[in-house]
Amino acid sequence: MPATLEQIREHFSGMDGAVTTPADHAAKGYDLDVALAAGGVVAAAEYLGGIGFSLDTMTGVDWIAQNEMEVVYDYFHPASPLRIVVRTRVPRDNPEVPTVSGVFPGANWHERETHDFFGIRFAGHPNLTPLLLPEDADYHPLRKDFVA
Amino acid sequence: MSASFDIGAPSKSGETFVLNLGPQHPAAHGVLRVKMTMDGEYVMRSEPVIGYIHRMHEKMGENRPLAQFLPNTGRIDYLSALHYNHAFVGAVERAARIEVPPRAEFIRVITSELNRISSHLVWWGAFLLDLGGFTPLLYAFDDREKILDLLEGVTGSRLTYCYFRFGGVRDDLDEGFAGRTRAFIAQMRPRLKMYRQLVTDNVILRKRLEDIGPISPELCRKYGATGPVIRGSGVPYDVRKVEPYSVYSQLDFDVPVYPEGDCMGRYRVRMDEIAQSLRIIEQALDKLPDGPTLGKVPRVLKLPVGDVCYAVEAARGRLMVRIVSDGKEAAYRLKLRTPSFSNMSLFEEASRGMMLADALALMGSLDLVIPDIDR
Amino acid sequence: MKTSLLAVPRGFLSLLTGMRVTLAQFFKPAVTVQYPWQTLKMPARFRGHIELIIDPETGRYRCIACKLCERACPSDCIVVDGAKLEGEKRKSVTQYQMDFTKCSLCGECIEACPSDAIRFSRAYNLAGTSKDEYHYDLMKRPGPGEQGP
Amino acid sequence: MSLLATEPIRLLLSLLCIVAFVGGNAAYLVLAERKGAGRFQNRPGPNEAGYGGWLQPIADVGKLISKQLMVPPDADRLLFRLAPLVVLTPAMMCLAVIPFGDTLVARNINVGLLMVFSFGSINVMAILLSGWASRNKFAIMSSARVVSQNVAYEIPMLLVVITLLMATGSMDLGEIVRQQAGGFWHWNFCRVWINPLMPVTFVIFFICMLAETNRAPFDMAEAESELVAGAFTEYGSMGFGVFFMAEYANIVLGCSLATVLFFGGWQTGLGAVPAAWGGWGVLVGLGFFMAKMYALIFTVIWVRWTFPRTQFYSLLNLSWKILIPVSLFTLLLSSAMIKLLPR
Repeated sequence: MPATLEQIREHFSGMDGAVTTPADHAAKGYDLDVALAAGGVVAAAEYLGGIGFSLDTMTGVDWIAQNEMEVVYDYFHPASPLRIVVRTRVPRDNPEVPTVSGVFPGANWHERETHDFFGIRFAGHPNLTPLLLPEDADYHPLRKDFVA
Repeated sequence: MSASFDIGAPSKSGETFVLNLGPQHPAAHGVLRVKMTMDGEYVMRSEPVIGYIHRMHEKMGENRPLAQFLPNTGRIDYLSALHYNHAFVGAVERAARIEVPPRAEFIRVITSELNRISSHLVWWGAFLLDLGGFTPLLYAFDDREKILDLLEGVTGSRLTYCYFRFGGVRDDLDEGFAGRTRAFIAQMRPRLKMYRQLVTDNVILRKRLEDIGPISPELCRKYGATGPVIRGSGVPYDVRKVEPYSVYSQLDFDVPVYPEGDCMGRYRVRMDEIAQSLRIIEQALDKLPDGPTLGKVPRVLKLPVGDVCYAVEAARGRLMVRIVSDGKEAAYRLKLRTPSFSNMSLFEEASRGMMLADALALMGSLDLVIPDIDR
Repeated sequence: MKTSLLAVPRGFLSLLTGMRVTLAQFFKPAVTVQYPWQTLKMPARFRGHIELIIDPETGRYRCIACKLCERACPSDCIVVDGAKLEGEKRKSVTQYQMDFTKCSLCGECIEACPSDAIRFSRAYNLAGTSKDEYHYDLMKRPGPGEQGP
Repeated sequence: MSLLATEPIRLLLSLLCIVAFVGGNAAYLVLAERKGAGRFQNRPGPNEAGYGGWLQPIADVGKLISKQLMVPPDADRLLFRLAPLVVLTPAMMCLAVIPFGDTLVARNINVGLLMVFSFGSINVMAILLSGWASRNKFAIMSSARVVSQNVAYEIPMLLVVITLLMATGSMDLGEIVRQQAGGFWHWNFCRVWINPLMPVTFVIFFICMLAETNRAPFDMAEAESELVAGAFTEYGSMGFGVFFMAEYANIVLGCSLATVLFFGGWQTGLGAVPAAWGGWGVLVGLGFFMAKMYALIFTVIWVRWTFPRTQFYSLLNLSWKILIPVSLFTLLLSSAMIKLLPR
């Protein structure tokens, strides 16, 4: 039996610096929004992986006005309609987030893609080379200040 | 740290060579390259190299008004364009709280399911081509042609549909569509039986697929594989059931699940899905209400600030669109979670130690569409 | 491999079934169309490149050169120009250029049009030897009077 | 006239006929295959060159000849060019001993069957050469597959032929056909009183023939979705054309042999041709021979366009685990029956 939303929320509320916001699935497409410090994403992945969640996707958002980079992890559960969003913000000049590819091997490609597009480094990633961009690409096209 | 990324299966002879499968290879069905370290016929390690046709759809989504991104959605997975239409308009409708008239929802379901069948038929033909059987491809394309004719009558296009609009669909069903579709369904069912006799029951095919390329539910979970891949591993995960969208909750259909997890399991899931889609279309045609096909949409559409997700079950699995809006006409960030990307990522681990022909059967059974991986 | 003795004849039988299926198809007529000797009729909603509609009453283009289509186009492939004719309130189109190499046939321009002045044509036999041949001047293509129903 | 009758001239003429026969068959069997594939797939097949596509083979050959024969860098130039010749010659040589009619045989030797098999084995050598000489990974994998495949399938093929030889007692192909004179129930395929498993023997022979000629579902040499074009990946122009021709020459040879061994060669199956017909009788026999042979070739095409390719290892499994035991069993059965039952 998958964990209930309350249990998950309770777990994250106990984490340091975590802000949990329940969301209406019909209006948002997910049930729980968890904002964490960058250091907490691996623990979050381990917890969610442990209760049967799977990494749906992950992506970055370039908040250039706030001078921050956001990394968003979407989790889905193969047996329940619960969707959890975990997000973390890092400074834009030195965007570094620990890798979750040790928990979800599928994150390997997602992190490489996010690194391609945003230049966010994933500390401990086994092979952070360009995935979708050419292997000699030194630009990050989804940054808001990117000029083609 | 997972060690699985750099250590392959142990070599039997101690001598290996690198085989570059692609970017132009008959089994890659597009520009996919797989760098394989081979020990004779055995694949020791395979490293997919993707991105050859990366087009940065996500950036395009950020620099144009939302409606202008619609034609892009039909070009990400060219075989099931309507599902991509659906995911994108669904996300925008969810964010802008646009009501969709029931008739439009039913039309969406009917056309999407037709699109799903046509996509599965192409997969079936191409997969058999991978396995060296040429004739099924032509039979599949014959049937698919009938679907394309039906969809062309409704949408005006044959492949890269741009038919769904925010708040509904562009046009109502054309005259005689229901009758022609019912005739097609009546025609398609005996064809499915023929497919079974020709291919599914064939001893050569069964020897090629049974117990080949097993994928466990745990592997699917680790890589986020969805669609027929996870259902062929015995997990009844289908977005249409788990997270019902549109009017799927009003329709009665089964989710085919095969616990084997081998290529045959995935094969059977897709073949059964064709039959289920026919069922859905039949019911949706019966229940099709009258009314408008396009709801009220503001002329200049601006989404409220915030983010929104919308997932649909595309032919290849869970497709999710995430839109982050800053209140302007264009999305601030548009993320496409495409099923082939995740399904492909498990190939590296699943193909380890297989023989070349079996690895290619496994690759074919994942139903990859390369632009869907590369976006 | 678990192979019972019965599996061999059973497998052989499945092969014969398959051969029966293909033999039955052997005697069926071909389903293909011999293009270009035979052609198909395009459905009413077929999306060819866009064309300007001529008003049957006035015999003139309906287009009022408002440029909404130009703005709606996701691929910037339309260029419209217009001028006010002597003694008329509305503008008339003087130039309608379209770059078909960029067009994705999405129909945004048609939906944006306030005066129902453009529609999809049914032209699909398009072939050319250079890219320039697809830069259409819609006021010349097809010529007035050649427009189908 | 006397000059024509001399043996060397006759032999030369017959060989010319065989070359023409092989060339014509190879060209037009390609068309037949494509047309047949078209019919199986509900499409017309090639039909633009000439009326109904009859000039297609000529157009194909013209295209192939006009292309440049590329030899990849670092390839073994000599072997690379030699391989196409090695693949085509044995098939032609073998046809010299096939009796198309009572007297229509280029060279009747009394160990004809042995000669067919010894020359037939050279085929695999040619594919090995082409794969090796191409210096291409796909080609080498393909030739490795082909060698093990041909070795595996030669055994059951020889075993069933031995079964047949026990019944006929002769390796002279003409003699084997003559023994099958009379009604069609005298054909070896139907002579169940010699061995009740005779039809099974034929099926094994047919499967082995498909495997030996590298035809689908056993086309490991080409395996286009796995190995691109296998051993022929680097060949273009007529180099590829000759491989193509050899494939069809081998099919013609295999089907001729099956006709001779199992379906009574030139025998009508309805009784002997009246002696009064004289020379025309030979032509009638030839007609029957061709009808049977092309029916078998049609089956070969039919099989190709019906089935997916087997895996490499299940192909070997099929041979070692099913075909060889079964053919050994038929061998034992027919020897026992020959010993025990009165003739």
